[in-house]
Amino acid sequence: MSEPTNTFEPRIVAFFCNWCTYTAADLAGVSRMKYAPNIRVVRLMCSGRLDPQFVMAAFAKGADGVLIGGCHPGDCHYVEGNYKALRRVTLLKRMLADLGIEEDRFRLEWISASEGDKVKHVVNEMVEKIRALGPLDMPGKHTHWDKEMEELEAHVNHSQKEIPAHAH
Amino acid sequence: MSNRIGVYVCHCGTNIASMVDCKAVAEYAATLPGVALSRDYKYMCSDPGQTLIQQDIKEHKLDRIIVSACSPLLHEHTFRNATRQGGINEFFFQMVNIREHDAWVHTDRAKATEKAKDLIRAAVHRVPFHKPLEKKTVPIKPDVLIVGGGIAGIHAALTLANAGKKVYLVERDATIGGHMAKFDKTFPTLDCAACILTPKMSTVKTHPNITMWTYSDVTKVEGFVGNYKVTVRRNPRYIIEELCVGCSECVEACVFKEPKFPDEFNLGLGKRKPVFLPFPQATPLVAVIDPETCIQLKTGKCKKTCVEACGDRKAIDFSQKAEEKEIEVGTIILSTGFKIFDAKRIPYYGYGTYSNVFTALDIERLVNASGPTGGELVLRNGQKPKSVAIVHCVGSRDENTNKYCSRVCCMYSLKLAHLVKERTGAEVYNFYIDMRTPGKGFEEFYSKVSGEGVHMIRGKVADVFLENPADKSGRMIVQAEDTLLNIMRKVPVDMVVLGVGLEAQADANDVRRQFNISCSTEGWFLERHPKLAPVNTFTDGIFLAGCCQGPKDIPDTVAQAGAAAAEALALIDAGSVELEPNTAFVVEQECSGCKTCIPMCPYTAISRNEDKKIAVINEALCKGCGTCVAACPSGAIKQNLFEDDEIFEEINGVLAHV
Amino acid sequence: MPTKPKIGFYWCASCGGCEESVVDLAEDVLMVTAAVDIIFWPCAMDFKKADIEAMPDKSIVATLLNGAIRSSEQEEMAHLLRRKSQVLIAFGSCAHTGGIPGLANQFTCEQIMKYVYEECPTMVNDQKTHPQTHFKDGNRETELPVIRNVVRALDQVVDVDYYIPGCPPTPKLLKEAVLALLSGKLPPKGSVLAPNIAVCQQCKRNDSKPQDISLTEFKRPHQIIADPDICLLAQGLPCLGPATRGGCDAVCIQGNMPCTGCFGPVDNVHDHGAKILSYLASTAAGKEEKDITKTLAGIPDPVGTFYRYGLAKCLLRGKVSQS
Amino acid sequence: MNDPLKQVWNQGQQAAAAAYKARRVAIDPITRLEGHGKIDIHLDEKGDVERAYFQVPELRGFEVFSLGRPAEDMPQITSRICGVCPTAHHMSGVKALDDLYKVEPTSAAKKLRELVYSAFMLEDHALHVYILGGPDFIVGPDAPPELRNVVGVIQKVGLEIGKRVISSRRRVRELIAYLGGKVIHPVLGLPGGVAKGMSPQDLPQFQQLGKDALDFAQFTLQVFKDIVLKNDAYVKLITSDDYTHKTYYMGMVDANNKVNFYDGKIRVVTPAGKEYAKFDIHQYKDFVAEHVEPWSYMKFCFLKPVGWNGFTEGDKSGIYSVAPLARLNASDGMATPIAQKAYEEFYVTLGGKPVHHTLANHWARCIEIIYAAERMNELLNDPEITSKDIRCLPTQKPTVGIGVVEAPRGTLIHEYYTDDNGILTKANLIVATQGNAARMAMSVEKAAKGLIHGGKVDHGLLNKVEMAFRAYDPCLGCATHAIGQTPMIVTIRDPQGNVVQTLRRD
Repeated sequence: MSEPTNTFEPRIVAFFCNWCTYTAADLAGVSRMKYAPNIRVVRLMCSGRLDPQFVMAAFAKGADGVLIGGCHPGDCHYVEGNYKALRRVTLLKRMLADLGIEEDRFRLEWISASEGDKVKHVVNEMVEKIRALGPLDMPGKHTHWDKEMEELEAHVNHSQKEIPAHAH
Repeated sequence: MSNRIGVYVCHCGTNIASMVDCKAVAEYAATLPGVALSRDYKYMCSDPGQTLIQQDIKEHKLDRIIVSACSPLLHEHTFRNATRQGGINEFFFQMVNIREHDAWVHTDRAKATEKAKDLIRAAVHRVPFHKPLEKKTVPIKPDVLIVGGGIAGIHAALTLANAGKKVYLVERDATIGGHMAKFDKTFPTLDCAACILTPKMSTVKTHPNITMWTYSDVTKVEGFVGNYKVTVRRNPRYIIEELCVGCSECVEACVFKEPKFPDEFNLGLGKRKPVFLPFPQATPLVAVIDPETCIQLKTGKCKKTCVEACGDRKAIDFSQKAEEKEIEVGTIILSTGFKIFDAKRIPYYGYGTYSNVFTALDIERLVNASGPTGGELVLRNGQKPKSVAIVHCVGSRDENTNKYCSRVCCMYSLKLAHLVKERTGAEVYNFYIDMRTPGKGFEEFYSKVSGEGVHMIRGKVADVFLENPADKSGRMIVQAEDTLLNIMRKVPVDMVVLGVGLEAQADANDVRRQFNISCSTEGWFLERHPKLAPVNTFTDGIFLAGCCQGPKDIPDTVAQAGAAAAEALALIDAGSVELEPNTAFVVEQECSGCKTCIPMCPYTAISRNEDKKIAVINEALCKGCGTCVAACPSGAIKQNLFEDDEIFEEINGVLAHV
Repeated sequence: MPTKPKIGFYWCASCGGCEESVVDLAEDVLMVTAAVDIIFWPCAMDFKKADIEAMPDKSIVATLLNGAIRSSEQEEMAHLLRRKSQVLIAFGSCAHTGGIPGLANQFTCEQIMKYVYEECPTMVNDQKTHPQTHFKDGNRETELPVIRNVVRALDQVVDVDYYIPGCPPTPKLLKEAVLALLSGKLPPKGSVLAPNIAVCQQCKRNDSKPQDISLTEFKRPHQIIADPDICLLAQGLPCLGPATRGGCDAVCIQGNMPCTGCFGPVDNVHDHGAKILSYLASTAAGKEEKDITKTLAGIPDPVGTFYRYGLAKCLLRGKVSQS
Repeated sequence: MNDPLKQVWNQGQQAAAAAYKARRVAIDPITRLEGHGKIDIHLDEKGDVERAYFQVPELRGFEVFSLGRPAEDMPQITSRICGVCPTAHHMSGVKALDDLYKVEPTSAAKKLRELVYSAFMLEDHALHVYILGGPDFIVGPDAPPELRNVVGVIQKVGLEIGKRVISSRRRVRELIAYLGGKVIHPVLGLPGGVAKGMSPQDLPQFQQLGKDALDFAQFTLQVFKDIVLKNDAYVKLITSDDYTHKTYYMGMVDANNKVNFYDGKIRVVTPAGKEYAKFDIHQYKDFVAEHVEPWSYMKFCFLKPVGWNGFTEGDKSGIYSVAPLARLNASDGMATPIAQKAYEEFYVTLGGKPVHHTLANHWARCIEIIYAAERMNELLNDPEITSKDIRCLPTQKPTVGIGVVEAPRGTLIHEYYTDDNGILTKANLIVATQGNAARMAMSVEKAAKGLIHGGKVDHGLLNKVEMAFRAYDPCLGCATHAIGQTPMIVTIRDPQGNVVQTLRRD
């Protein structure tokens, strides 16, 4: 429907854990590293809080990509939250593939509080890959799908004038 | 009922304003549903900035506050307070990070401005779902745990103990004192390390408020700020500490007539017996028996002459077992120190292959009166060296090993140059990349030493090779390009001293995990903020002192130890600490009792109410990770501050097209 | 005799199990028919459409419509019935969440047509004839309704007042709903007329479930002989009971087979499949990606398993390459 | 509400409700198509019928969206093709799984499956006899439509029957629910057996049910005989040419060529009644093929070796018929004594095999009800029925599996292809009424041509066409008896395609 153009700016929603990846993103800032402006971070306390519903919602509402950031295995501030995230993400990746969402649109990265540069690299790389894929634009697709109903609905609603309840 | 949201866009001087059009953002925010007031302001965190919020809340009847400025990790508390002082619940506040996550990392002003708008829109969607919450306060246990008995741990321990706090000082070696105890003199004042350290060590030993556990490891850390439960394993030294007086008669009496095992304290330069005292001023002054070399402990077949020698004191106990101690403390200071760079990693410097190549620390022991040579600086063959090369930056400022500068090497190399010259009168050549002498009296010390006729050669040593390849203990040629004269220098010397850098402890990573803090890629423990919270960690109640946080010299270490102690004191004297109310709770009537959540919790905060057949969460144990919330198949568990609705709305908001 | 309130039943893309469950009220039908006139829509669409069009708006107290919406014909009836009914109730999984026909949203309409009329093994169709919405046979013309590109739940086509879940809904739920209608004791618009609590609460095997069952392997029903008394999840079967609205009395589990989620999610869940995924993955063990992958291999078809009855209501609504 | 007549009325209402709904939905198993029969009649210049189209206007595409699903889920997924005969799809699917995994169900498992299946055949057939098709005769084809329904039936044979129909049906369905978890979309089937067994303490209640069911079945046949066969007019109607098509017949038979619903070989007889083929289900693709018409979403089955020769009769046309009459024609008898006696009487009365009269399906159905009941009793009294040995775990690598059962409406075939992991890569489904689709279309046209002349049409046309439909039990005619209106719109167009008349009973 909407083919990739070089003016296309991917919208990436990121879910970062408070202790490692969010802090790493802060560090990237403090270190004045420069990376693509396409990412919007939603802060969670732990990647273990990541409910796959959030990912589905993000895609459904118009995200072209979703990035999950958590502490490295073994480093979770809450002991094992990141393993729980890994389990969910592993299955979610498979499900999204079956729903036709390209692999590069959904990514999990372990980024520790000191890896500001990794934030930079991961974001830049992801933006480029998604730019190449083009927009996902689920809201647009849904509107397009439902176009097939408009005509009929209009027809039904104008086909007859109101028949008041006391008619019979 | 629609909200009255106040949005504040901070310029942070030019930090944000230079990359984000704050005015435009504020104007945009004003158009969003529910936004009653929207301003941009130069410094929101300033007093007038905070007062502005408080006044607006009253004048404009605001019931939600959004400040888009720096990272919430920096100023969330500031603005929550302002919100509370304005008269509404502080959790009706939401912070938007447009500095670290936006202005500072982007280069396209238009796009950065767009991003700021998106992020604020997300918050505007989110805040209507915020609920009034109360912070829960927990008492702080007054006792403190200090891990690592070097100068940092010692100083922090004494500071706290003198303030009347009970301190547990845990050291894994047989004695406290750390690296400093190995030094001879300290730069730039050249006062003897032992003279200033050992009194402190013995005070620690005798201080009524300090429990000193040497030869011990921390094995388990549970709990949270104010309420840590720590398990310490006291390893068997096969000597009953309380009974031993350090008379070393057992050492004399040992069946080994001569010391024949490398002596750790002297870095293997000297020898010891299976039973030994680490060094004369060891604290505690208690012997240790090394199970690896003691015949009795290895074979059980020994005359045990040591036991006879000890006699009625009965201080020797071959059956001693490791013993676990559990303690409860409110705060923890980590002062686990550093390890020196392993010079073998740079083979062409010949350490370990040429017998007269030493590390700086070796030399500290050799020139030390209590050292293996009784303070005589000699070559392996016992003769005094006539010429000595001191190589700076070994394992520092080097792409192949460590990029960072270890900060102390230049100064101690100068100190050693002085000592070598003083003790041997030899020609001393210092090979340096840059001479780094930032610090009180440092530069003066440099000119003093160069005034003593020490040769300063500006050049990175490229190679050290034997004059006569057959003779590994013979003279060596030190080759370097003199970048001042632009010539290749080949200096023949009898002794080479390597100015090795500092590295994080080999097990820094395990320790970090045990205490649930972060560390840099080099392995140094990560401070919460390099300037605003240099001794804090991301885990409340755990502080850093000394080289475990990064290379530093003794004055800095002691200063930092004092700071860490002060931070701990501040918490203790406050008596209690407020915790984020981001805990999870179960909505009873929606819980089907499926038990999915129970194993999710790493803190066993969730249990099953067998009467109601539903899950219940113990708020005191819950740390608010939200893992159970994501797992709950019925959405019957909610997390304060991070409820599903709040996050879904944040997602909707950030993506809602303009 | 005094006219009783009119209640209508209508079907769209469904199997008819919903109507069968009405039949299964058996003797209870008396209680219902004593209180209301059940208006049955005859089969002949055109005929009945005219008939309905003639009715005053809102003259039907309630219409229980089952079946997903797949064709223009069904769409049209949905609009008409909405207009004629005071209360429109989505009756059964298909109307509620798209049901099993909704699984078609993982494929395009072209794929379906091509396979059914050209590629299926028993097809003999050299001309590649497909049914035509308008077909001219000499001077004769025939019409067929348009098959839509996507399958829709009822509320994706018209405004729906209430939902009765289940594939099929139990006669019990139907009875309660009708009684609620008559007594006017209806919950807020948009409510699902079934308990807002998951199946486990009604499951006899609940107590047999250990508190921690981190599974290193998910089993498929044909791979084990399930103990009839122990929690099926604890036996490794991905039972969807914990993530599925109750009200069915856990009948499938009484049949010793895992719940497949036909009652849909509870109120707090926005996307049934994603929630099921979250809960099942949380139950899996493993810290290495390869171990986790191995464990989860026991769930070979996430979409078909997690959205068995609800792909149309998945936040993505189906495969993104749709239409 | 104590006026007895009013009670009868309510009973009627309620049974009718049942009738209506059940029949309507049963269209699904015909074609996996949703929607309703539509007849479009086109006249020539003289006002005679040029062409009558019988259309089915919906498609769900189960074969396609089954791809990628785990095979073991198929019996539950495909049962959603039809909520009236989910058990038929479930069984056919489960048998396909046995075949797919090359695993032989334990003997107890087979018996439990067949028990459930017999119970299902009984209750489904009973529904048709009493509420859907039967009333044409019990009340009479010429009776006013508002009486040609169960209300009329009850008035004619008494209130007791109405109650008995409902309670018998409920009790039989309770047996299915006991073993299947749910009666609609049961879950018992797994490759190599069933998920749940019969506990000894529950058996007696079901054994009692078996006895009652058999009484009920015999009573049912008696009612049919008394009312229909004792009435020459009815017998004439049944044997009249309007309802006669000489086609091939298909049905499943056991080793002795006796009718079997659950297992056996597929047997086809020619219009002359000679065995044309008897094949193992694995060869079905050599015999069964599907044909598409651009004016209907329904696919028409025909015999592949004979070929598709349009909507024509005789041994040159591949069109064949399935369901009760076809099953009896394709077999040499019934496997149980009482049913066998009825079988013999059936052919004696109707002049020997094969019987080509569509309306004879009603009688054949009564005979099958007896067989189903007798078989239930055999199984319920089999000591093995309470065995715990109900599953045999699959060990083989899956590739392709085919399953077949005789659904109430005819031969039902499921075929699944999978990868090594048992995930579907291809599926083919031949559902019962597809087998009758072509013959039904012919019945429509025949009735139309027989009755419409000079552009004049009368309501009798609709009756006759309805009866033709209902005999097949294709569920298109159901609503008629519910509120006395024809389910069909008949649109009559002149050669220019303009609608000259739209007929419906109201």
